[in-house]
Amino acid sequence: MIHAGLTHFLVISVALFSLGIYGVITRKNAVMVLMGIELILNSANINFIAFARFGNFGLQGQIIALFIIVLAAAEAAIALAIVLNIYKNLSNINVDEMDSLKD
Amino acid sequence: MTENLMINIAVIILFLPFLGFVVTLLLGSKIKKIYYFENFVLFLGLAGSIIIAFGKLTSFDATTITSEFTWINLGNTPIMGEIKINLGILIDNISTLMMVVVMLISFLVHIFSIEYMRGDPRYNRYFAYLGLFTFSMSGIVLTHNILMMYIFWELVGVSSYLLIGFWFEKKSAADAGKKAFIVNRIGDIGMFIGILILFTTYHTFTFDDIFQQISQGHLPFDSGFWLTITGLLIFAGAIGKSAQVPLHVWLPDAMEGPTPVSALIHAATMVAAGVYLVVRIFGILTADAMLIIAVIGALSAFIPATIALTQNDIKKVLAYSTVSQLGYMIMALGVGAFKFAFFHLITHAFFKACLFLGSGSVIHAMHHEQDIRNMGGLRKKMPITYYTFLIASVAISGVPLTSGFLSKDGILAGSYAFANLTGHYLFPIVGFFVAMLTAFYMFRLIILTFHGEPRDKEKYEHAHESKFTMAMPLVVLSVLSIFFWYTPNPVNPEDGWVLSDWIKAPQLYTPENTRYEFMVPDEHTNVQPGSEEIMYSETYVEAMHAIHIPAMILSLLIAGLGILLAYLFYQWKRIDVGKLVEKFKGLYNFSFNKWYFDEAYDATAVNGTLGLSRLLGRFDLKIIDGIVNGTAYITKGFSTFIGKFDNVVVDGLVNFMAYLSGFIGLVFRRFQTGKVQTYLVFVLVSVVILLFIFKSF
Amino acid sequence: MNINNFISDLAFIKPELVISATLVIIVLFDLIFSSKKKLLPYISLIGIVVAGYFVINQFGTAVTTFKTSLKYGMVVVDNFSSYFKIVVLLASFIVVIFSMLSSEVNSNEERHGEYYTLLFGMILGMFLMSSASDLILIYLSIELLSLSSYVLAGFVKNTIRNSEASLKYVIYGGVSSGIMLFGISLVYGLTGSTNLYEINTLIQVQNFPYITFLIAGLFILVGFGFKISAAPFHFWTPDVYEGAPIPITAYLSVASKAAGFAVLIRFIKITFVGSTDSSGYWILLNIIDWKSIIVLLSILTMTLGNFAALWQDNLKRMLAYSSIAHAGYMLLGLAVMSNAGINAIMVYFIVYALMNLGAFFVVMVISNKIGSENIDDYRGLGRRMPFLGIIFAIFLVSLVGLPPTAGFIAKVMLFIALIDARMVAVAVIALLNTVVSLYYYIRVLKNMYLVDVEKEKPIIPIKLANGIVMILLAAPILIFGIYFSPIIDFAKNSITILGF
Amino acid sequence: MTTYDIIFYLFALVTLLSAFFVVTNRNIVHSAFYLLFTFFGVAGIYVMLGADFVAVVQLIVYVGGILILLLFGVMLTNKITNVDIKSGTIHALPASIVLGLFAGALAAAVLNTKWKIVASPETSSSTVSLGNMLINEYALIFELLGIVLLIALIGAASMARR
Amino acid sequence: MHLPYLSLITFLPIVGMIIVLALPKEQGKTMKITTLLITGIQVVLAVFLLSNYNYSLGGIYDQASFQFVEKFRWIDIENFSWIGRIKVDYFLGIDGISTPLVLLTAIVTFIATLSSWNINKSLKGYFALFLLLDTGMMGVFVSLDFFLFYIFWELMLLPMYFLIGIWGGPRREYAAIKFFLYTLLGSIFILIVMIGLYFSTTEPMADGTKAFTFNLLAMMDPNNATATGILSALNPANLRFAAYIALFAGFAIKIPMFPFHTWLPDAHVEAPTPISVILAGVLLKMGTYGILRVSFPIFPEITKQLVWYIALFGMINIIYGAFCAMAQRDFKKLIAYSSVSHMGYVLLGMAALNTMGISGAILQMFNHGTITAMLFLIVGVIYDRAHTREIDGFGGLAVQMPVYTGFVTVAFFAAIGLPGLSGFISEAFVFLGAFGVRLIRVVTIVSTLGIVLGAGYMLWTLQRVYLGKLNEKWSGLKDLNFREYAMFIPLSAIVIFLGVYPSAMLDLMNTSVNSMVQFMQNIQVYYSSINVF
Repeated sequence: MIHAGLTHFLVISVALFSLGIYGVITRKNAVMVLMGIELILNSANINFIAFARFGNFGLQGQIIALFIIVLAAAEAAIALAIVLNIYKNLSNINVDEMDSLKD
Repeated sequence: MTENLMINIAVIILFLPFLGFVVTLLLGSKIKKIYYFENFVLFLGLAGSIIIAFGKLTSFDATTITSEFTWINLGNTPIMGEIKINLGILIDNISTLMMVVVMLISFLVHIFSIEYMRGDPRYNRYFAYLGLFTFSMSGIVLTHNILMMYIFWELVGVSSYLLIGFWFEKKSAADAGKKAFIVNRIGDIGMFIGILILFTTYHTFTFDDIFQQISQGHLPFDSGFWLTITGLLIFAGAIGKSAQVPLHVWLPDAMEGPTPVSALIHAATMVAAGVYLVVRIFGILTADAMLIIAVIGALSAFIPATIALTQNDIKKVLAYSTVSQLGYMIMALGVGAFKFAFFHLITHAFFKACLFLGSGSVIHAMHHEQDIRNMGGLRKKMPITYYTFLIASVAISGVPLTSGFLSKDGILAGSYAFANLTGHYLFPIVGFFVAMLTAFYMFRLIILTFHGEPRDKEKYEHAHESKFTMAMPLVVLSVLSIFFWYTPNPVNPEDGWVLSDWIKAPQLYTPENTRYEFMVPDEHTNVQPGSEEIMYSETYVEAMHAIHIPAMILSLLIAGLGILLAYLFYQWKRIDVGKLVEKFKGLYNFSFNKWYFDEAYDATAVNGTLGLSRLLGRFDLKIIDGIVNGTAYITKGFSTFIGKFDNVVVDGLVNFMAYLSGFIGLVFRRFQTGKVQTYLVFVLVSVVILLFIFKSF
Repeated sequence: MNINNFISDLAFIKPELVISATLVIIVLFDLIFSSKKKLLPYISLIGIVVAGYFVINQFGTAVTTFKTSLKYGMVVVDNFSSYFKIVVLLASFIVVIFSMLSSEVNSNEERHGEYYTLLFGMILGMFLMSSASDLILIYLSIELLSLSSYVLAGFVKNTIRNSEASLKYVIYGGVSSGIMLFGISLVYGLTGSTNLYEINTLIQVQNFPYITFLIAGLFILVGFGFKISAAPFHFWTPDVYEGAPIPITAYLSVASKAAGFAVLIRFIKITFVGSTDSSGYWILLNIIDWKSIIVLLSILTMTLGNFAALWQDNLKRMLAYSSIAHAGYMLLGLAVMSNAGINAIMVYFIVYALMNLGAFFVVMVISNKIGSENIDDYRGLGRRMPFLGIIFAIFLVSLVGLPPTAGFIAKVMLFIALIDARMVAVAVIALLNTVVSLYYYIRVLKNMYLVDVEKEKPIIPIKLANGIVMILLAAPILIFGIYFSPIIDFAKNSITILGF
Repeated sequence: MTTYDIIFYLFALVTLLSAFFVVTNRNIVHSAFYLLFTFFGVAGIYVMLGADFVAVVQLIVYVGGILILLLFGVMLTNKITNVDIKSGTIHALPASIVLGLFAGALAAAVLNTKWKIVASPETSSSTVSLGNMLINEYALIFELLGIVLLIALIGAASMARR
Repeated sequence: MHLPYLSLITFLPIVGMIIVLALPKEQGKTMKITTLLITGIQVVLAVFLLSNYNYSLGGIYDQASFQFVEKFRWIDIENFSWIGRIKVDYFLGIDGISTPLVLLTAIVTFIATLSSWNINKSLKGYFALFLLLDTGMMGVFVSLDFFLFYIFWELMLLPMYFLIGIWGGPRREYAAIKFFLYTLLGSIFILIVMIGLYFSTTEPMADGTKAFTFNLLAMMDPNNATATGILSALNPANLRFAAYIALFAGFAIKIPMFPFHTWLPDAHVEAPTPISVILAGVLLKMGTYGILRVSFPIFPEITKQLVWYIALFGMINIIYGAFCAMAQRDFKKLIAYSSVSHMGYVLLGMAALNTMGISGAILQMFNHGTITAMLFLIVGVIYDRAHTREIDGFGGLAVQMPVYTGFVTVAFFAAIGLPGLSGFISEAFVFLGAFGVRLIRVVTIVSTLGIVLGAGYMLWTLQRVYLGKLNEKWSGLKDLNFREYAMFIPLSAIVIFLGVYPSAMLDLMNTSVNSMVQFMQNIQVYYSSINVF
């Protein structure tokens, strides 16, 4: 078996990305959907760090990853607040039932 | 009398009736007696026309007087060159004679109408229309170019429309007016196309310029064939106006108009305009054109004559007789008997006007009864009417000592001579046969109307002789039907001043190779440059001379035979009409129903047109306006939501686009499910699709 | 780079600093003077005006600052960015006034502090978007804008449609930005840089694997497409626009779209364009066929927007689709890939800002009065509110693009660019779309004027303030429709994008 | 196979398996716990990539912050007594198909790309350099993040408060 | 320097609109009088223009021989480096082609104002829109800059939509939107071609440089064509043919030419009488005017190629319109279709491309304007009184309303081209001109069928409505009142006057028509020399 290289990490990130999107699309519960989004962000982070590591791009990748973690936190906070608000209004956070606005 | 003076008078008498029309129309509702103005104007017109005729025939015998002004001047145009449209007046013998006839009959009809139309709610309007008509007719007569001819031609059509439909409350009258106008227009299209050809070729409308260019060998589209076609197209106008077969159907219907109008329009003037037109363009008719004209004339002489045999409406009989006589004239022109044709035009105008006015007098007396089966015995009640009617009938039948004999005999002789030279014997045969028929039905009319016992006692009791204003025109016209006005020699019109001096056959302008051989001057012909004589070949002149006496005798016999038969049938009742009718029921019905012309037209042209228009209307609504309405219906089957559509959808191509747009919109809407996760699926799918679209660069 | 440079660099982002400061002031003011919330909008207006002053002052500078390497920085200050900042500020100014007059916003007076804070968060995000030349800053500024707008979309939190809108928005936005981030990471992996200028230099000299670059590009496009609501990334738009409070909807439709366009244009122009020829056409580097992609997207966008709008009964929703359609038209300007096209977009945006905000404003006024945005409830309104009817007609006609309104000029500039670039077929499609769009715009006027109402209802009076705002929005539309030199001149002078 | 590899595969397995369970498990609370393992796994991968500081931040922020937030979310939006907190899935099949295509294309592209790989010296702890970068080159972003957090704070509070 | 008469005549209605808008709602009467005054002044101005018109100047392609020219730079954006210089001129002027139509517009609008007296619903809006429409129409006929032309062209759409849509009949919404969509569709084609032409034409500036231009006259001069312009003949890959078709279609919708005519019957039937009058009297002329002013001189070589098709469509219009008219039961729809038929003559005449044909076409535009205005007024009078337009429901009105019927007769006979009335000479000229062109001779001959079909449906209508027995239901109808006299008398006077003395109009246009024909011929030679055919 070959030494774990860039492609290995990339495969993990692609898989994580796909799983995240799968989660977003298929889960009814809004919190679960948010979890999917976190997975997507994580996969991007892996990419940044892996590319920086193997391409010898310096520390920029890690910095970016840090930023993204912070942004993810901010986004999660706001998203959860919105979910809670929905729950207050509807006593329900099933995303697929939120379709009063449509054509 | 100077030329200028004559022109001035001509212009004045042209516009006098128009003045009468305008004044009478505008003041008609204000001033009750304004119709006197119209009558006065007509009197001036008559006087003026006689003065011109006198002046022309005495002082300027051989010259043609014209005067023109530029109506429209387009200047020197890039493609078509110099374009000037001139209008003007032409005074020659023919037009002055025609003017006198028109003015005279118009004047008499005016006089007659004063009594006849009294009490009509639109009394003044009636005279105004008469004025308009007289104006238009004078215009046709006096014009020196074909555009103006067409203009007045149409105006005549309109005034006849107004006059025929004068009692428009009656549906049949309104119908008849419309029919007259439209049928005329059909002929006019031909004339108009003819004019188009002439103008395109010669860039002028003036007769003289056109004739000169033709005589120089400049033909339409450089071919004799097209000259023939042009002549025939213009003749098509005459077919309409002179009620020739197959466009004669309007004339009998036009009898719905007041009877004096019938006398004016449908006997003497308007229908004569067609003949007058052919007279004007005679110089450019080729042999082929003339032959076709002659055929149409012959048919028009024959068919209505057979129809007239069985009609019971006094005016219808006269109407068919008119068509028949006009056919005579046309046929005469077609066979080259130019002078006699025009002569017959004049004589016929007088006696036919007399007949119509006479019938008007009868109808007036019988309280608008027109069916001869309800008349009879009126001779005693209305002697003046009877005798004038009789004289006119004798004249139309071609009995010697009458004007009709002179002109008709000439035509028959001309056709006979023509047949001798070309072998077309059908024309004289038709001519003689129709002469017999004419005599027969005219006397049938007289016998049924005036002789015998009254069949409708009540009406008969009330009948009375007409007043002076109505009787006077009858007398004048009947007197004009006697020979001595035209020639001192009651058997040979050529001796008279009319044919020998007044009516001059025009020069021929057609290339010699397109003429009849006998119309090409040969070495025997006395060629005089500038002479207006038709340059016939000597053979024709000889043939004419040879045929004159036999033809005269034959026509005399034939007229006598017709009159005799009429007496046998109706006066002495030696032959039972009813039985004969039974025996020849088919023929009778055919004649009685006017050869089914109207029915045929209704079935084909009228219904065809209406049907086509309805079809197109529907086409417009259904097909054009909804090529895809159909497509939309198919779409309907496929999609469930199209029902929603349907409320919005109406018709039309635009509507189809609306359909389609709406449909596209609906398709797009389907994606907008309201579920955010579905949206994300769509986004991913789109990205994949984009990826595949652009995967190779 | 060191901290001193940082401080000197701050001089270039004075407008952003003003916005941030105002943001903080609002927060503090809200905390300290919680009873004087009425003053908040005025503070906001002052902040916007001051920021505007600095933006205008910046006009003419062209620098790249906050350098991450020797040559290039993250922030670019040039006329192009200033132009879009002015558009954003213009829209913000109007929207603040909207908010003062909106009954929806006013029903939550105790949360006005948050409202204006978040509004400034959005402004800041949009400012950075129009200036960003680094993918990281682009991502960050988009997030900044998005996070604020998620909350604002659900501002009236006790109404269901507000909450639903904000939930959909946050989920959709989260995924879109996640995908974009993944794309950015791929670009980073390929080039080793996130700076657009550096990437451009690299593309010019190296060969990059096409498919991967395409995927990265498309992923990034998802993020931009989400912001400018271009089909097929537009799905959130109608739902969120319908659900959100009207001032926010209006704001999203104009300002956030403008910022999105600014960043998209800059992204493509700086990254993928090799050079500009003498007649202003961009010569694309041979890496991704952006031109075809944008053409496809723009046709899809305008067609979808216009056709779907045909069926809308809710005015806000209809205007949402209409704004999608307009995004499609503007994308055409980008698709031309020339300075003339960009110029057309810029002209379009000023006009679009005026007319779209105006239309939303009218909808808001009507909604305040009759409590409905449904087109059926507009029946006979033209007679009941004659003045408003005329003004609305001006906005709608301008949205269709008929003379003599500015909307026509905007479209003409666009078509001038298109036809100069020989994109006749596309122009025809766009024009046919215009015809379709007429139908739904005019449908509003039809309901207001043409439909007979059974009973004449009394005239509804309009507040003076509303009237003045409407006149101020409508007048320039007519004036620019007749004399349009100023806006074109302005756009022309603003087109300098720092770079090639 | 080196130790490095073994550890790598271990982390990879943990990450992907737990992520798989996150998105498929019907019990929300269970999912949340699987997410914990995913974050751990990812942190481990960061370490393997020499990004120790990021890994720590990952643990602190994600596990300590975001995950707790999410759990709060789960709890607040369900009755706490309800042990069996289930969440269904929708259109799993179409999603799988689309994702299959999507992920397949992505993976194929990623695997077939010749990435820039430069042999790099093993770096020591990067924390100091990161700190330097944060207040130098990336100072602007650093400051902006502050504003983002402020916005998030205000926004979340505004949304969530009664 | 003379006064800006053309601006005055064009923008006067805008002033009127502002006055009307400023008046309080209750002052309906004042609004009517204001509008009447404004349109009256327009007529006076138009007559003034006519009396100061120099008959010897041709116009068409030569700015020096246009009259009452007003030209100044409206929009000028310099150093537009990638396009050069964007400039739009405010350029007004009239020549023999536009002057008759300016006169027509003034007259018809004035008459339409008179016939608006019966409108009683939201007067303010009505007259404001009416006056706006007036400006748009006038502007189209006087502007010589394509951009300006287009703005005026589009300016009419919206007022027209509302005028039909608010004050129209039962299906007015449908008709109005149909009109709007259709005509907008037409104008977008024009827009595209306009921009294409802009990029194909440069005009020398005062400083010696060359700049793209919207100037119509500059576009006509092939020397101004750019080498690479998309619609420049010098460019081997030019799209001139397609552009011509598009432009023609744009104008044809307005005419309306078969098969684009379906908006017309709907719009006419639903529109209120004065609007029908304007629609038929003026708006339809814009299509043909546009073709004459824009399509022909700018694309002479393609015009030449397509003459036969233009004539063919003219023929179809004439005959198809006549048939459709015959099938109608609604009086107004019948008149509407008769317009389709009559506009066919205009097309036919233009296709002739010689002096008579084009003179006839322009004259026919003017005459159709007056005649059809009368016809719609006639329908309006009857509809005002009887509130129905079913032809079969009438009959015998001549007895009840003799004076009215008199005017009806004049109008109807003018419509079927009776000599002595104006319709004749224009139709005759059209036929004379068209017949002179060998290529379209057969088409012309078939078209003459229109003469008889026209007489057919018109007289049939005359009979069904006015002749025959009076339907008792209508025995209460009153004859014309003073106001209606004031509408009919001037129109009838024009119809009769031009019938007798057509030179009044023909002389006016003759120089221009000649120079246009000459120009077309010269330029065709030019185009064939550069071998583009």
